[in-house]
Amino acid sequence: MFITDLRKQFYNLITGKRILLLVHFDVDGICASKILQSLFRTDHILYTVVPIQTRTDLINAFQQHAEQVKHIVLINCGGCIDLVDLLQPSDDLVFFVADNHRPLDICNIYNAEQIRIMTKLGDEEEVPAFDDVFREDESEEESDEEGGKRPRFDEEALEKRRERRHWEQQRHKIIFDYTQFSYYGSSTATLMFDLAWKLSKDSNELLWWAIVGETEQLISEQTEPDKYLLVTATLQNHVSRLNHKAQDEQPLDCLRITFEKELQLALYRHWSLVESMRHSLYSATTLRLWTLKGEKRLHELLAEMGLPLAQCKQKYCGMDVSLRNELQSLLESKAEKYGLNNILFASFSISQGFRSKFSALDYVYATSALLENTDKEKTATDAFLDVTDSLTISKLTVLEKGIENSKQQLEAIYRQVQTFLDMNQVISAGPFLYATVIEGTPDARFFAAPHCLSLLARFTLKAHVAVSRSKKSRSLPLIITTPDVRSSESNICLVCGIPPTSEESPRNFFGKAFEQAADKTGSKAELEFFDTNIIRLSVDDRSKFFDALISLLS
Amino acid sequence: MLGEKALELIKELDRSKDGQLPTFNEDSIRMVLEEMTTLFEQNQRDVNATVAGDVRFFSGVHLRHAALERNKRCLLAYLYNRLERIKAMRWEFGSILPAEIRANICEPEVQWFSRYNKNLAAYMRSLGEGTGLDLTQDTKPPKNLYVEVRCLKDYGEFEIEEGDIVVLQKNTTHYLPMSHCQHLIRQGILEHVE
Amino acid sequence: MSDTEEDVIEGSDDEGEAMTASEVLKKLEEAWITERMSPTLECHQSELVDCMLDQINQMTENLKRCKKHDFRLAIHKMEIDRIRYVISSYLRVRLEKIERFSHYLLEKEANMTDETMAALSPHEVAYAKDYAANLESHFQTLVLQHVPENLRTFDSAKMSIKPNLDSYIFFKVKQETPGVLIEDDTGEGRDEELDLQEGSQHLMRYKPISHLLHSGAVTLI
Amino acid sequence: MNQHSLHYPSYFPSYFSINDILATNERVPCKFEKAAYGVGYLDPSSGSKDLEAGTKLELPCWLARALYSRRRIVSCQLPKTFKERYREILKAEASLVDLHMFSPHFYEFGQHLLPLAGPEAPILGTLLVETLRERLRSIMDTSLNSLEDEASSHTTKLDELERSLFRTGRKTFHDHRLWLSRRAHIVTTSPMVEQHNKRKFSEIS
Repeated sequence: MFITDLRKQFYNLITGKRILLLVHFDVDGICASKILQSLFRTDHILYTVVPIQTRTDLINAFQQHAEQVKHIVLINCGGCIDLVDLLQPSDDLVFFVADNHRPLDICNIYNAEQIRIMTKLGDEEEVPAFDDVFREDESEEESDEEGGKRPRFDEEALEKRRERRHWEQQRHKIIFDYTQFSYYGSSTATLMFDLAWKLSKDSNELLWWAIVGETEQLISEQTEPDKYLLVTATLQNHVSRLNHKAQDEQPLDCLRITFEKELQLALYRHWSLVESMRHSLYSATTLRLWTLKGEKRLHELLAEMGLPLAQCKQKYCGMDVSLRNELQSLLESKAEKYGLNNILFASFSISQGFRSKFSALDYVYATSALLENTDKEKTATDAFLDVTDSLTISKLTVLEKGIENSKQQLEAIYRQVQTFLDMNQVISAGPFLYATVIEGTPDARFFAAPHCLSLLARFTLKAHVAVSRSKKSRSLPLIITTPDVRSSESNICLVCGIPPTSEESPRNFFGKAFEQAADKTGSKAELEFFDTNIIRLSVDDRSKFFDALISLLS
Repeated sequence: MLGEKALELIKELDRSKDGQLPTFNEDSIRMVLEEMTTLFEQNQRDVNATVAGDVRFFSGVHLRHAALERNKRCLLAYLYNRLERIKAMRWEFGSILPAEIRANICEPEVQWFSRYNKNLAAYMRSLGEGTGLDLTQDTKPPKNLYVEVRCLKDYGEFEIEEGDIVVLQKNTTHYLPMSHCQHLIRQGILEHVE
Repeated sequence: MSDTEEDVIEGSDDEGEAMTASEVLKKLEEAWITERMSPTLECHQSELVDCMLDQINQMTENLKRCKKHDFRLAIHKMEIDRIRYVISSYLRVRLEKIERFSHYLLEKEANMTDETMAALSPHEVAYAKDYAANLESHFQTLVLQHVPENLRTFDSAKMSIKPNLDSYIFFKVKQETPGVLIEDDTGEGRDEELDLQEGSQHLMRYKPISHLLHSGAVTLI
Repeated sequence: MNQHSLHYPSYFPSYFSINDILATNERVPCKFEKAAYGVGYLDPSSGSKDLEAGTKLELPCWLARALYSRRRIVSCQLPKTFKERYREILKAEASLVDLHMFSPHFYEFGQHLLPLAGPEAPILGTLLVETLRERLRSIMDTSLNSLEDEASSHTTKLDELERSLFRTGRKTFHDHRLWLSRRAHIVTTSPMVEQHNKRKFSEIS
């Protein structure tokens, strides 16, 4: 069942109860969870937070912790799985689901007793009607049981059966259409901030988490730019509401959020301009920076902007203040000539006292990198807690560590993309392109993680399209595989599929396709992730799995 | 030099100032006791001579006696300071000491410890005309009723007020009543999240 | 707090004087601070402690009847936690001194003439006795029974730890007290007399003012 | 509970005090005024069974005091770091001196020497008080103002009593800072448990 008034239908119901919060491993989810935790604390609502990466995690966490609670909040997980079927909860248990994954499971949608889905569906989102997918089966069974007594050629029964078969076919089609594409709804962090605001418990820190959550969705291409703009406008209202005081009216060390135009460059305030441009998906693929020509183009651009190369190669904070101040406008003025029309986008930044400024983008890069830390000493849940810490404004050191991790991650991605292109390793399989990170690649430790792998895939595809002579490449999706070096088992790879660059909306059919291909071939595959476009697959089964995919998609 | 062995014991404790407990040094204690027996026997012989009228032995007797007293002081100080450390551990770890620490204490110390525990428990029970008060709790002034804590190791089920149970599993985060989880924080099972 | 704190509690002390719960708490807090600052063990206040413990038990019972998530609940619980902290901290400081000075305190207790000046409560006496006995028996087991005969005793006069009554303390005067004799600690006969004005604060050795502490004329800060 | 509750008003050694035992072990130059039979092994250089009157030996302070107090079996001199030449150095620049090199338990040992010092006792007494008075301000300053890693270089020149003052100052400063940043209420793993865990960890790895 959908609920829209979160205050009445969610918050008021759980006040005074103990809550189990199951939070997916993504930045938006962690931001949402932090907002909720902060609300719960102000109302003395006791809770337990358990990080969830896979379906198995969900089942384990449920078995471990659910016995003691009657109210479970699922953040960015569980919405697309029939929860009652998967977890077999006792009747008095209620799930509140805030999941940005789509499509939502229809059993969840039509369960009014135990499942409360906290979301507003987008205008373009359609859910199959109840009668099209569910029907009362009693009469049917009855007639089956009594079939022996009645004449076989009972017209009525026959008609009924025919009608039923037809209905079943319809149902199958409807459900297939509904589940064919996976995509994302709006940011859960923003949803939770909205609740905080309605409860009059919002603050700059909570707002910042909402902004980071929303920005993550933009960066990982889970939301379309125009949708992002709409949400940004709302967030901007909150920003001006909470930051309306002039700077000198407030204590120096207070938190300030500013709405401003921002360069689509990764971590440039904490890197050098050249490095940042090289490692940012947008600028690198537009200027084709991994080629000699591209390198030259970059130098030209910088020269035209009047930026001395030496300054652009040193740390950004070491650049002349006058150049730094003009950087945005200089780049903007040359943007069109170099095809960098979208280099500026509407974003937010945060500052406190004399501390350096951080943009929402910085936060997303840093937190995403922390979440998939390559440090062998750290477990996945350690990383989850690091992200939780790094989002706390006062814990700057963790964030800074994340920024360094992110640079390494981006460098690894850049190196890999260059290898793919130099070695012509992006290969067309007909209905899709594919590329494989070779076993033994040292950087594979970075890629054996969902978010980083997705980023590698998107970088690779855009770079490939940018240099490809074939027009068709724009309309082809990409599959990338990489050895799952983080797993204790050997001979397992991660497979990630992304939609073609020509696709406007980030709809992804690989989730369903992977499922069918695995079914058909009986491959040893684990469809464990909540982002269904990523799976784990036995390397031995890879070729037959791909063959099945090709025939399926041709 | 006299009293050297006994001083070794004291130095041993001095070197481990930070509240650690070195292994109970039975050998050194035995050697000190042997030294004391020797000194005592020599003294008895010489005292007899002194009593018999030969005062030349007085200085030697007196010197040995001072050494005997010194040895005694060192031995008792060794025992006493060890007990102080064991006692401090009672307040930090609770009434059951970690196995690694138990391995470093001797049987009489174990007995002392269990009697100390019993005495302490009896006293705490007697407070408030028999309703009892656990003095090992509430070690910091309360600021909040509830705290957010992070679980640093798998601990299992843990009871908070009136039969409510929380499962403490590594890297899970919880918001719990302060009064219930203080000692788990002190023991390093939970971490208070700022 | 209002309904519970204003309850008048029948004084359990001999004068039969009645105190409100908040007065008891105030006295207890004063005793707590004094105990923390004093070099030796001050007179026990077990009536105050028992009274306050009883009070918070009652409050806890009352709260159980309250509706969950009444926002007053949190405030009351907080208050209970705070009182319990004061009591625990107070008793912990005492316990530490009792352990440290057990022999000294027990001897003082044995020679005590005035019941109202008792430093130890009956339960504390029991605790101190067992603590001292436990310590002595430990010494006996490991060392004393193995040493030459003439060294086998635990000579408490020489060995027991005594408080340093000459330590300096800060105190505040609650009642005007003229003519307090301050002896010269160097023994050179330069004794002084001092008039203590109400509200004034001083830094001084503990011993000359200890009797004022017991009478309540000054309080440690 | 030692760290939290009890406020130890001042340094006051007891029978069981480790520092006091160590301080009384410092050597004092002595001369045997009377012969002592059967303890010749105290002077390995003599090789004799007995100690003759007039033998000069350095004895630990506890022994020197015992022998001095009983019929003056020995007479004592002040150790050289407490004698005229060193006293002058202390008077001149007390705050610069490496007192730990003078004696790790300078003040305590000094006090134990008082009964042995004879006519020099008043001078020695004044010296102890004045030295501490001179040095106290800079000890306080550094304990409250220096960074963690600088602090250790300061403490090497302090005697044990001064070191404990330094530590007290540091702790107070630290607690105060925590309180200012409103973090004093945060409960942490007890240092003892933490150390225990660390040791355990290092044993495993």
